[in-house]
Amino acid sequence: MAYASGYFKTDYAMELRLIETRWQKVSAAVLVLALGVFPLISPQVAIGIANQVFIAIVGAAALMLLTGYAGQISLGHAGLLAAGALTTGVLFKELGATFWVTLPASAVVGGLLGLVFGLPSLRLKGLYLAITTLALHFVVAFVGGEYETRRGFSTGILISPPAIGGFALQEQQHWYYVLLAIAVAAMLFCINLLRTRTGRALMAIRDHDIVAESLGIPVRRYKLLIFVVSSTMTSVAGCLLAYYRGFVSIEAFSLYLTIDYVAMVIIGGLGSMLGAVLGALFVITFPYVIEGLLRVLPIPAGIANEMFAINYAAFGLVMILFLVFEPLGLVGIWRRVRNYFLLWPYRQTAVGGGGG
Amino acid sequence: MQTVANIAVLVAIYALIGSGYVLIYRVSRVLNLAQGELMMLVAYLLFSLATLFGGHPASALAGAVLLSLLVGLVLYVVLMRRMTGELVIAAVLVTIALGILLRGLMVLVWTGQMARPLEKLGWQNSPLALGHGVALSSVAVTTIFVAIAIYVGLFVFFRYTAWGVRMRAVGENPLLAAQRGIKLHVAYAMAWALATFSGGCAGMLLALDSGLDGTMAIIGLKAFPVVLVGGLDSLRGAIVGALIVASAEVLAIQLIDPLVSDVVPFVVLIAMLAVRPWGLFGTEEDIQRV
Amino acid sequence: MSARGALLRLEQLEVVYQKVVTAIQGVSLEVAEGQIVALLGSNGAGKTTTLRAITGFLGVDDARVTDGRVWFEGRSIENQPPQLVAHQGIAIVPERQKVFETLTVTENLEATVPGAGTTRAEQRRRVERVFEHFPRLHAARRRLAGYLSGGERQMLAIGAALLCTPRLLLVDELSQGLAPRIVENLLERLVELRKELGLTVLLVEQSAHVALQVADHGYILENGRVVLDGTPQRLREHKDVQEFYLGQAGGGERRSYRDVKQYRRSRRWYG
Amino acid sequence: DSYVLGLTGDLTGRDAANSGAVADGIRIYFERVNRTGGINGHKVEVLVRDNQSEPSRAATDAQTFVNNEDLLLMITASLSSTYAPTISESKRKGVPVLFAGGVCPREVFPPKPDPLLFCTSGYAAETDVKFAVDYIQSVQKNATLGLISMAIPISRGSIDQAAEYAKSKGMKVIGHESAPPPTANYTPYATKLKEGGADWVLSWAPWVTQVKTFEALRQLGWKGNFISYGHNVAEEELKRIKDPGFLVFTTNGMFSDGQPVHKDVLATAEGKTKFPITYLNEGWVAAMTLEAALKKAGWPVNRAKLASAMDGLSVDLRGLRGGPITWTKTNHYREQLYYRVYGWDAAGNRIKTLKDWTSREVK
Amino acid sequence: MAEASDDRPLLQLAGVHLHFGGLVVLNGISLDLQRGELLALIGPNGAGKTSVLNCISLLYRPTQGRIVFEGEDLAGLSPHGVARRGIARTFQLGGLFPHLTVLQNLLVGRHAHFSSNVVLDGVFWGRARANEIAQRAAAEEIIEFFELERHRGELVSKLPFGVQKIVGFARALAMEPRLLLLDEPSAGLNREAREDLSRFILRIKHEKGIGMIWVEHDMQMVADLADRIYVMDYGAHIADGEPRQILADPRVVEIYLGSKGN
Ligand SMILES: Nc1ncnc2c1ncn2[C@@H]1O[C@H](COP(=O)(O)OP(=O)(O)OP(=O)(O)O)[C@@H](O)[C@H]1O
Ligand SMILES: Nc1ncnc2c1ncn2[C@@H]1O[C@H](COP(=O)(O)OP(=O)(O)OP(=O)(O)O)[C@@H](O)[C@H]1O
Ligand SMILES: [Mg+2]
Ligand SMILES: [Mg+2]
Repeated sequence: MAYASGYFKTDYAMELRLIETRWQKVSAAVLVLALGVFPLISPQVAIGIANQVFIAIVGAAALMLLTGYAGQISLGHAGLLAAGALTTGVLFKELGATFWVTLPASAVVGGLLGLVFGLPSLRLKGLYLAITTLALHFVVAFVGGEYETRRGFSTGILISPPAIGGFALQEQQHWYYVLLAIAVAAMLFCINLLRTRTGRALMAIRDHDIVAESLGIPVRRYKLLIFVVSSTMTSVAGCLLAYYRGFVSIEAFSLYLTIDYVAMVIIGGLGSMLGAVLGALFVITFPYVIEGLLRVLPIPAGIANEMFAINYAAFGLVMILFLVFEPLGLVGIWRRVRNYFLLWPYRQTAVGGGGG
Repeated sequence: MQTVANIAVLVAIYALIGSGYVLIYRVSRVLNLAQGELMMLVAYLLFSLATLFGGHPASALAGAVLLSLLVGLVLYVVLMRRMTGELVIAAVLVTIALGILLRGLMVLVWTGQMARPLEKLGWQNSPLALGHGVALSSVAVTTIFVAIAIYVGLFVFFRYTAWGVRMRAVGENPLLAAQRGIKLHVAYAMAWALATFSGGCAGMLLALDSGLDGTMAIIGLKAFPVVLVGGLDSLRGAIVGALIVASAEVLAIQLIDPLVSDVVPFVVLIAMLAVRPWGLFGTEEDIQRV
Repeated sequence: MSARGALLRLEQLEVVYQKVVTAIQGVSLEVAEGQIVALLGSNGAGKTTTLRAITGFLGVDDARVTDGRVWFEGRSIENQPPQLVAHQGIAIVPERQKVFETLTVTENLEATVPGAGTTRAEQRRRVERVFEHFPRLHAARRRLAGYLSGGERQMLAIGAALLCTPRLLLVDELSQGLAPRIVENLLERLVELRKELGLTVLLVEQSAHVALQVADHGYILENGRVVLDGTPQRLREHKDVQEFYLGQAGGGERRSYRDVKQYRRSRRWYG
Repeated sequence: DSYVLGLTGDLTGRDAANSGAVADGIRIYFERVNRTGGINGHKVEVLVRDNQSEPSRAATDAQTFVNNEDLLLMITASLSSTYAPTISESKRKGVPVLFAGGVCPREVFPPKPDPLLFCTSGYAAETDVKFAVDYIQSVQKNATLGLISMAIPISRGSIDQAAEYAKSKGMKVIGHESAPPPTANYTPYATKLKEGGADWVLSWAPWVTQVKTFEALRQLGWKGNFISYGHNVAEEELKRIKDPGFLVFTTNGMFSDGQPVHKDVLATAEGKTKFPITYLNEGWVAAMTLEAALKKAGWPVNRAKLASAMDGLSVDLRGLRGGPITWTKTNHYREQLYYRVYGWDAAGNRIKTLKDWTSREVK
Repeated sequence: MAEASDDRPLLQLAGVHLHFGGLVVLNGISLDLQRGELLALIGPNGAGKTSVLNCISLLYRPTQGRIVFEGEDLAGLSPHGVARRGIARTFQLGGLFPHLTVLQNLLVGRHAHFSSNVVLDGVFWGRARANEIAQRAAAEEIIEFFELERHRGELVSKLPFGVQKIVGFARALAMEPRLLLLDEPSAGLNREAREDLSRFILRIKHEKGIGMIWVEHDMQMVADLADRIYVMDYGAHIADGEPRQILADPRVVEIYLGSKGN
């Protein structure tokens, strides 16, 4: 292939490649290397944060599919994470089930719940749908809370680390590679889904469902389908979270968790899988960054007490500033920077229209 | 009988909070998730004013009411104005972030401890016997009257000025509304000011009745089902929704199990939306003609 | 141009979308008080963009006027927010999203803010007048505008724009989706209004026949540039206008749509 | 080279008034210790993190703490929802945990406490409610008992136990109300208790639920007695409410007792906390215990050494409580619990003790 | 003109009524369409033309009456079922997916021609991949037919209105229908683009033999191209027949054309 004069595509299969140019290949290799080496050179705390990011990526990708691509706003995300975690907890505690049982079981429970969460979407849209899914979240939380109280696990269920082939997953480093692999797999799955027929159907439904219907897309089935797919992924993330944290407690899945995830997809940039990754990274690391910054500042001892309130308020403030000044999300920034460099120093000028 | 009185009080509280959601939703299609925090903020402002003007309860109250309008206005001008024309969900997230910011600031300024503005005002919340063995605290009775007064005021406002329709127009398509000469920012600012005012009244009354602490913000969330059942853009709906949800809740406490009182409103909500997706009085929002 | 001063004047206007796509460049045009001016151009020429630049509707698409001025009554108004522009007496009938879909037809009209100093009674009378002009709207007055047919929407949008009692009316594709009879009525009405109120109109129109019939002056926009302007008479005699806008074959008689040549590639203007 | 401890507490969340005071108590106590030469010649450094009573934040805090190699012990001062993550992390890295100011988890009680978990806080859900029921019975033989909890697992659970216990003692129990954490209006719950004919109401819940239910009952014109668990705000609240029918039972002596140690706390903490100083006793107790443990562990010290030093520790609380905290291999809570009941003396316009220290054995 | 290879009409509407609450939108519409026939549907605004199309594609359910396509009554189907039977349409108010590119819009149009499922799509292996490639090639033919090459990768929302209309048309054709419903395809197009449009319509008719119902307000185009005109007003049939005869009909001039009826 003649790279010298540019890059040509000679058949349609080439268009389907995710990594096309040599430049992209190089960057991908660098990225892989960086991700692989990271846990070997970083402090425990940083690896722990990275692990949280990976789990969040799975959850955020699921929500991005649903909200960013299929246009169904859901506030039931924490409920679904809880479902996965709780399934894991219950099976572990009651039956002593292993990871290989709890993981698929969580997926199945998530899928079924997805069906339930998806039903309102056949009739409702926008914020109405959002609040209804929120209502379902409360129902899940109520059931979970009842279970924990009735069974006397009111402070939560402790779970032992998963054993994979006799090897107990306990060290942060080990978790790192496992979670990284899972996050990458989840991303690939979503990206593939989106560039094929399913993904286009979802976006069509988001933009105009009646039109989609009359193009031969069974809209209702697709809506339920995406709820099921997204919930399954979310539930799996919940299961991973339970194992990673080593405990399950319904109180850990409050509305705030949902808000975190919604923040991830919006701050990342709706309608972009890269956005889900960036959003997860941002939302998870953000509190640490703020904390770090406040720690570096010379705080007079007198207000040391108020640090936490300041920290909390700062979190809100930065989030507001971010949303106000960059409503397109991190992906927006990324694209702008990239466009700037792609076009620099030119500015594209008018091309006439023409009726076809 | 007592049950009816209890329902009436809860209806008043929910209707007041609900009107805040409705007003803002009506002009901007944004659900203001900081409503609870705003309520709490106004209540704390009342507390501080009461501490300042210990001897003059009336001026403390008037001051708090004015501040509530001002807070709404300022919030709009410095913050929400910038979100016009952005994604609705992003604006909703801004309100969530605003809630976080406010909560942090409130803990900073007023700590998380219980505050009792009533005592600072030097008043007594004496029980009122209403006959038939029914008793309510005087603040609770006041709450009912305040709710009625505010709603009458709002209805009159929307009936005799063209702003009701204009607000909805702005809510649907701000740019087109601007083209038609509607002063967008006036509509938005008005909605925010009124919403914090009515929500703030709820907050102040709750605080006067039973004190004020960090959990008040969450009560704001409990009024969600109310406005959805009634229809997010309808004030009438907010009253009816409040009636339905409050009755369901109180009756659940009274007759079934207090434990379910928390989920009951949401169950009512789901059932309701399955039948009428836009709530009882809401206008249909998703019109797709081809 | 007319001896009277220009109500609206565009001076070397340039609009850039998303900081990269230049949609119009160096567009200058004048609309004198009381005139009807037609703006013609093929699809994508930049007509809508020009109107948006005047009304301040650009921000949503991340577009900006990067060069040139827009003068209205001697004040420069480019990059002003739409509501300010509206308050100076410029009303528009937009190309797409022209009605509030979740409001009823009557509410759509009521939501429109009349010019300063209009009484409620006066406003109501005007609404009635709109209904007189468009009986179909009257029949549909209680229906949500979102359920109207395409033509009914257009009627409603025009009605609402007229309610503002504008000094300058901008219409993006007046005849779009309207039955021939209605178009004819509307044009007559515009001519009338101009006489009555001294209304000034800038008309974007696909159908050059229609536009040139009522206009006092016409501009032709291609590839984001004004390539030709003049009186309707002059435009009608121009060879390219005849070929591309009026659909006339060499001799002046109408070309049939049936006779279109296979794979004809259009000639482009490089004014 | 100082003793490093990590505290995770609810500093800005819904339990801030409690946890914040505990954190302040510990901080102020060790500030003084450090000023006066430290322990075994080494200063004590307490790292503090805020978890807002949210399990996921607590998990993060715990993870940060256990990954800090210098850190010897974690202190938890927030609601029980945060225990599981802390325990889970502590197991992973063998870090001892002290529960201060919250409810003590089951794992510290005899006969077989978790080797890493210890508790100084006053609460002991089950024993608490049993004491209260016994007290009610000692005052009024056949009282009709109403019960109210907050709809969180721990509170509900112990009130359920109170119901069972009261029934076993032959009392008439009229239901168990449970109000969700944020409740706009407590009157419906109060109405139900009143209409049920309760002449005593027992509550073991966060303070809001207790006091707001009581006030709603009074608004309804209810004339009975209300006994509730005495959180650290109790002393202030008794003075505010001034109702002889409102009693609190507590394991912490109130400052109105005027013990020397109370004066000491007042003098030390003056102006160093935004909380009323009467809130600090839980934190003080925890800090006194920690001081003793560190002293015993000596220097150099590691996590395991500290944990084993804590086994078999006995700390005299000098009147902050009715008796010492004693930890043994079989009990990481304490051997004896001491309760007191306080109420309002309308005539004297002051807090009065209705029942002096009564000990209960912890089994 | 109608090349009826099969004497059965392609589409048959019999006494179709449509009511919304008290509002009568269609009041007994009956019409037949032959294979390869180009039927223009005209009438004043709000006459119910779009509603007729909506009834055929089942976006509206007729209150009464039968719609038969190739001998099959459509009543039992869902809108996507109708699309799969071979009825495609364009939309008066755009109806494109603005956040997708032109190519993606066309591929959405080919949705029914794929044979893959979610899991396969997610893994992107085997059938899913082969499908993608095959459908991409098919879409490319359509792009060529409509001369949309230069816009292939552009987001639809950024295209001028005229091009969008063409894309909408192309998307309908991508469905490989046997019946095409066109709702004012020429609205917003300039003369030149209308000529292109005419060319496409004629080619489709002659090369593919697809039957078309065409709602239009441009009477010149109708006069030049249509095989037959069907006029309606207030949801009812007014007249139908040869273009020349209909356009001269005084009733049609009165309600629809106005003084300048040509
Ligand atoms: N939102 C947008 N983003 C980027 N480019 C745009 C956008 N809107 C329009 N353009 C570009 O600007 C140019 C002019 O478009 P405009 O809509 O003004 O044309 P027009 O003359 O109104 O066409 P039509 O007759 O089809 O409506 C076109 O080339 C178009 O691609
Ligand atoms: N879903 C609906 N609900 C209520 N009314 C409707 C609905 N759909 C159509 N109508 C009404 O039915 C009438 C016919 O509408 P339709 O869209 O079929 O008209 P049309 O002939 O296509 O008009 P145009 O040429 O203006 O597009 C209109 O008055 C319209 O308001
Ligand atoms: Mg245009
Ligand atoms: Mg139509």
